Amino acid sequence: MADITLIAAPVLGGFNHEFSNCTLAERSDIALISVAVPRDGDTALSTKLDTAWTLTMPTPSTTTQANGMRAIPLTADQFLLAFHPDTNRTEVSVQDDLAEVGYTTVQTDAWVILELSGEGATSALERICPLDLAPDAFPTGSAARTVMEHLGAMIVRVDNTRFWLMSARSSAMSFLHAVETSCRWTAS
Amino acid sequence: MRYNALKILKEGLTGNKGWTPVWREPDPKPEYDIVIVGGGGHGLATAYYLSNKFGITNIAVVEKGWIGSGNVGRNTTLIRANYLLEGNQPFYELSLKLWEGLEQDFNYNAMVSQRGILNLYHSDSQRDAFARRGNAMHLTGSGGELLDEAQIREKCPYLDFDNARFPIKGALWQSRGGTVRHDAVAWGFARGADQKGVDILQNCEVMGFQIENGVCRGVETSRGAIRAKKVAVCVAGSSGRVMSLAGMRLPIESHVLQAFVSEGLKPILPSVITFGAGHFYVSQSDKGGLVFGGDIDGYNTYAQRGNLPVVEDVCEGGMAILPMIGRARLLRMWGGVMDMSMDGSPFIDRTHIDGLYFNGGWCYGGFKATPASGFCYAHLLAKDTPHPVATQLRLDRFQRGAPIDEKGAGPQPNLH
Amino acid sequence: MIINHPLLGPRDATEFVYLGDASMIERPNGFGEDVADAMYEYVYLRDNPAGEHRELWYHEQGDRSWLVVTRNTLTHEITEVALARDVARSKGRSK
Amino acid sequence: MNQPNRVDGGQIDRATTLKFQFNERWLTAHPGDTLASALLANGVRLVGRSFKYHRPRGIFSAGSEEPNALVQLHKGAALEPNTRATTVEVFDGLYATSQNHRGSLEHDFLAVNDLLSPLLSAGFYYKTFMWPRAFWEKVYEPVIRSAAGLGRLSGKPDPDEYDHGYLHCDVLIIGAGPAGLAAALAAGRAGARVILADEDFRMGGRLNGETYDVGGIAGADWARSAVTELTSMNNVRMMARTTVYGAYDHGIYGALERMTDHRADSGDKPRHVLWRVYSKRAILCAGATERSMAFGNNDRPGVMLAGAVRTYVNRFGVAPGRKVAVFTNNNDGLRTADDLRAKGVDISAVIDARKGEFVVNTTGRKGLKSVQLNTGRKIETDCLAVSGGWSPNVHLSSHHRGRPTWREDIAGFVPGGELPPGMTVVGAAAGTLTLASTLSEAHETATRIAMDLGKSRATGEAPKARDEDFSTAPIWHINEGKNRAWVDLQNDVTTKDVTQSHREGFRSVEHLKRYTTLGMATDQGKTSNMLGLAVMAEASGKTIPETGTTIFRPPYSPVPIGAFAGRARGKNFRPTRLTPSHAWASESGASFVETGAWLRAEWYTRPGEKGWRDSVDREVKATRTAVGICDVTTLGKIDIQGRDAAEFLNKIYANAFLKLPVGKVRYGLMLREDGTVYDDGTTARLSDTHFVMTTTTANAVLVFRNLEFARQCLWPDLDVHLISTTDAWAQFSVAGPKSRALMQKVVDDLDLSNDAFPFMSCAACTVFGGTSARLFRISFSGELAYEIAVPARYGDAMIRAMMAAGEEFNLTPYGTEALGVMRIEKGHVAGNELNGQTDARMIGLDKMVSRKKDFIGAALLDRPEQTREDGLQLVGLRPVDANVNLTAGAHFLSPGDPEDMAHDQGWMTSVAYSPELGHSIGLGFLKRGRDRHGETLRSFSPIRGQDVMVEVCSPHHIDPEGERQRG
Repeated sequence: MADITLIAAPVLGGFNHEFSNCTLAERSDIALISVAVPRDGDTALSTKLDTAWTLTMPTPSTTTQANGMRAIPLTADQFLLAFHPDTNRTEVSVQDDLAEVGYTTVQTDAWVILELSGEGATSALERICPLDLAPDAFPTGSAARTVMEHLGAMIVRVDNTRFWLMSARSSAMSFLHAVETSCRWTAS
Repeated sequence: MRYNALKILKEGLTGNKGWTPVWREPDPKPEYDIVIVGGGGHGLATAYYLSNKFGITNIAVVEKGWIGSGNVGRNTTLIRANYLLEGNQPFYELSLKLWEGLEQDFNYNAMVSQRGILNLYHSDSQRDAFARRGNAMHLTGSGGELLDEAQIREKCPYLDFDNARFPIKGALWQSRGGTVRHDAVAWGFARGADQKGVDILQNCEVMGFQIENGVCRGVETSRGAIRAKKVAVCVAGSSGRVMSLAGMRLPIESHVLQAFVSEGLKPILPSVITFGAGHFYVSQSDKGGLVFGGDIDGYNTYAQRGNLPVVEDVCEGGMAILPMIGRARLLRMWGGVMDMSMDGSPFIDRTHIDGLYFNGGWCYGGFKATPASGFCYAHLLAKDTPHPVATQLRLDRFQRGAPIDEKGAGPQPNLH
Repeated sequence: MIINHPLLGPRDATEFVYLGDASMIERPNGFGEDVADAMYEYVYLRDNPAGEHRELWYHEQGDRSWLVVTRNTLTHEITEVALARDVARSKGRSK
Repeated sequence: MNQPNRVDGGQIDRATTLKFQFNERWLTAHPGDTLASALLANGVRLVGRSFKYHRPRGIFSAGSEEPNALVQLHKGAALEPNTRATTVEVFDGLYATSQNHRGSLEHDFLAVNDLLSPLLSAGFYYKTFMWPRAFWEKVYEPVIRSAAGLGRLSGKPDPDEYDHGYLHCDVLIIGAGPAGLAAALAAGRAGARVILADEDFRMGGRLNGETYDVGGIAGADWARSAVTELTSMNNVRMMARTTVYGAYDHGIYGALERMTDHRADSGDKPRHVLWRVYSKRAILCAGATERSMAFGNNDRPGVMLAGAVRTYVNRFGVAPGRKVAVFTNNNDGLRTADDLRAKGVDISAVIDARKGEFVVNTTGRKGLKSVQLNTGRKIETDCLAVSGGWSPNVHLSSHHRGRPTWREDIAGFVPGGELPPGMTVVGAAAGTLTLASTLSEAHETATRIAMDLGKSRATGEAPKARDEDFSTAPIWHINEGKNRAWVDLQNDVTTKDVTQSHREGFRSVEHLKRYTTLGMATDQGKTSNMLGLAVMAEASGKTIPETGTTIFRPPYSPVPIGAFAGRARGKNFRPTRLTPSHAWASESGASFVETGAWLRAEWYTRPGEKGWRDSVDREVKATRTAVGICDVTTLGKIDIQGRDAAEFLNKIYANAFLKLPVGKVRYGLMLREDGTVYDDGTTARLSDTHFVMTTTTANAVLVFRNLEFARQCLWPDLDVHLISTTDAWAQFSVAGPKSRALMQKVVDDLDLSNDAFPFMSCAACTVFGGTSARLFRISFSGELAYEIAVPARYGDAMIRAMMAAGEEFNLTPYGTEALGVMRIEKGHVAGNELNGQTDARMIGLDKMVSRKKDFIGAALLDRPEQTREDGLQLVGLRPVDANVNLTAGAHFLSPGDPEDMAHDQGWMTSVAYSPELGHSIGLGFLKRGRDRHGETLRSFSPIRGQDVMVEVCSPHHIDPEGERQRG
């Protein structure tokens, strides 16, 4: 079927909206690969991360970042690698890089990523996120999984007023509704 | 003293000074034929039926606090006989029949109100499961109807039919289900038992069992030792705690179930409604409060209080089907400790210790069972054989591989 | 309630799913003669204490860790939280 | 529209006049007024009716403890019953009505109950209405119900929105009276993260209603300056209109913030936000509530709490009466007369109970006219300010069931027993009833707590004030005269009811409450519990602490159910999961059905189809004769990797998995530890160390949880790792005799011949010229079938491309109904059969269960009741009369047997109409079913009015040998 080529579509159609004190946008330009640490394989994996991207393993609640690669903790022995895919770095190439040292799974399609930014971001999050997001409790680089409006979610503080909010792709519309409602109800 | 309208008139005209205590406050005797441990609904009902139907009157009911202070004093007052399985449904049908004649029987108005109970369903498979259940109800003579959406709309126009996340597709309706004034049940049974000479001993906590050569001969209490030919435990949420005094481990965990009541409102909900796709059930009391509840909190506890997530979950369920109740205010919330069994069904049985009997595992369904539980326990205590409708409510049923698991949730108490 | 996760710090209990008594870790071998009695006790019987209770919670909306939480069933006070995997190993469980 | 009872002063904005309606009458008020203060300003005294006797009721208090002045606000769908006029902020256009009367408020027909009160004493209803039996539901109960209740619900959906939120702090301070403000200043200055919450819209508490000085200035002014300082601190969050309603475990508090109730227009913002507050420490500064004394006819409009009278005159600039009498058992009450005189209000008498002078009766049917003293003196008055002393607001301190303890010197209960961990109580709530002590106690406590938390910046000095003379005598009940004396004003519980309760043996405080309804009204007994207890103590000849105490349950004051629900209502009750082909399906005529959180296409309606059966029959036929496609993304998918993955699966599944070859798929059966089947699905082996498990849609989360349990708790050293990929792959089932031809066209470079890719094969591949995919040859329909998965971002493109590619094969999309029909035709079990009550024997899969290994569920398979010869077994059913449509849920009876439980033979689990067979078919569980094929039974469904004959047959209604799927 050479006449048909499948085109990828962002689950929220590339949603992007500016509220009075924050901005909410879908990020569909991020690839995600989960990496599970083999039993007794921490050293080999961290060595590989270091040589490939000078990246260190994330701690349970803090992401690490180097050379355009971000490691986000998922479980005690598993993390996500997040990156902009391009011709030099693809889902396949990253999986190949790690083939000998970790168990990888493509997770790009499992998640929806919303980027919430601006001065009003934390007050919008106050309505849906049970975590303490005060800068000293959840500094830049922090990541946590939690539950928002009945949905499992991951929150990453990218910088002081910028967050990634991640949830399951199939319920992306409900997740967007939850975050968007918070933005609207806390807007001035 | 018989209660009737004439008596009220006479007392009313003479300053209500002639009323006498509803039950006596005797001191413990050194020995009884039967000591019932637990002055809740089931214990008092057992004493009532033993003394009124089985001719055994040399009985003490020992209660740690005040009678009716357990789950009979803190529940959502529902009665129904809409079970599925052979091990349960005939038992609950007996209970419903006893409720129907109870007030005339014990001369106390417990306000048994057969206003009907509506179990909503939201999917074809729920409908099929309700049909199976409804037919089981018919096979035990309990009756029931399967209503479609149009019939429900007519009965309860205020339900959310048009904007619901889980649309209402129909309901199982049992017109004989309803509500009862829960405290009055305890008081009515207590009064009826007391009048036959049963000693109700409040503030009398059981501290241990007198077990001699594998035979239970009595109890140690905070008011002294009491000997007994038979000791009958029915302490619901305290089952684990009390039976451990006899060295027994049970297929039971204690969990908290929260219940809620709103401020008084003019009548708006004629029947009982349960929401099959959320955790919510509601009725309106004669005083006007919406009495409602949902799921248990889900963790082991003996504290009679719960936590916020379940409060929110229950109210979400309420708003999902009854969006008119948003402006009604929740007035009180409380928690009762439930004896959650491994299959969601109860036990009325002898134990491996001669003379020691156990009644428990009622989960959060004990209130509706009160009369049948009392009756069947009395039967067992009087005749040493289980009542015909309680033959499956045995402690060894898991070893035999015969759980009575209505929900199919398996041996995890917090899922029942 | 708040569970002080050994790796993540205090988290609202709504992120967790409750299973029950931590004795569930100590599963008897299910294969061989006469396993039924041991398995019956394991599956069905509980101490159900009024007081300190070691119990299993799963961080489903979190890092998917199973935890052993020591909590008082009368006061709900939590005195210890450990990773269930560590507890299991300390009980001699392996493969 | 003048306000005849306005006097000078107060914290209201006289420059602005607001208009509001009460019982259709337009009245005026000023910003800063409550509905109660505005009604009093306008001379309105009769506001409502009591619960039982429908006695006239006025305004009794000035706060959330109000038992009497309950009104309804708004009209239409927003109608809001049982609202305390004392807590409602007046805004322009506010509409309020009185409630609980039949006829007008002034002429309430049900006031006849008052005349019958001797017959309606405590518990009267337990003793009658029993005859004849049928009359309870038909006659007595409806009459009682309609007379009871208070306000009304509109019966329409609540038009407002509600939200939730989460806050974190070092110190939560509950109440912003003098104690709360002083504590917040100290903790805030020390650098702690502080939340200061108060139910009132103006912080300051009693300082706003009294004439005390603090720090050399008027108390209300000091409060205002404290609020200003606190507002300027970044580490302090000021939350007025916020009621902390409950203390939960581990420092969590529930708080309700009223966001828009005081505005005419909500601006499309939520009405309330229900906060969950996570605190390290909490300081309860909830103050105290004044109580009345019980004397004859003490319930009339115009009988008010003395502190409330001072609040109205000092804070709101309103005189609640023109000739006010004061009746007190303590010095605090005496201040009332001074404050009123200062505003030019006449004082008709000051009656100090400690001097042996008591009010014994009052007159004035709809409003107080005079009071009668024990000395025989009669005093004309339209307002009696009563003070029976103050009860500390211990409520939140007892939410963990800690029992308050008695303090003789203040004649009140103070927090005792086990307080919620982290809570400290200061000020009046702790029994410190004088101002200077309260301020210094609050300051020192907050400073110490901040230090404990490592915040040690200087906190300054405690605010200075004078300790007023507070002395009280425990006088509760004026036991003179024959008139009824009220204890609980709302529920109409009198001292006679309490003594009768004692007489009848209801002596425990809990029995008293339950028997008389004392303290069960909307105010939860804030003003009545102490009086009831005192009267009970008197009746039983015991002291108050011997008699008992009652503890309080959440909420502190009632909270709307809508607020607890938050946003979770209507379509947003729970999240919705959509399949990757959802948009395409919507465009293609799909009807959707809720499957757990998912919406799935149920069937696709084509033009001309009259009902769902037409569509489903067509879809089934097209699939069985050509090829159909169905989105099966909802099935759970779990990536399982690791050196020990195969061994792990072998412990999880009841059948063998150790030797599954790479490139193959196997059906797997999962049991609970009790031997019951709880899930099934297929698992594919992609490499030595990599499996993909599928689960049922319903159990995806549960299976994952159980796998994690097995991995972490049971076999912690296995090298095995799990991650869900359910959402990552858009997966489609392509089924039917032409599916191979279609897939061969779609898949790049993979030989799909039966030899190269037989039944139960799997492979990674690409589709449509390069999109990565996974192909599985598995079948639920029983046809030659494949499942093809592509990354979910390509799902929408994939279904459209498949439909285009399949046009030449008449590719037909099918929904869950057709899926169901085909699996019933095949005799495959699904949720209706695997309902948690089913073991492998029942569904004929016991031979598949391994007897050579340990796995979850291995040990409890052979208990006596499970191996009974007359056990239930899966069978097929077909109607004897082919025109009959079978119904699920029917029970099976042998012909001639009685219709009872003892003769129940089993039941019908699933039914469908088989287009291929041309009649209805069913699956069911039947005792000894496998031996009874060919037998005729009654399929008995009285609940659906059906009683038909069915023939027992094999559950495999079509293609019993499974040739099609292997072809």
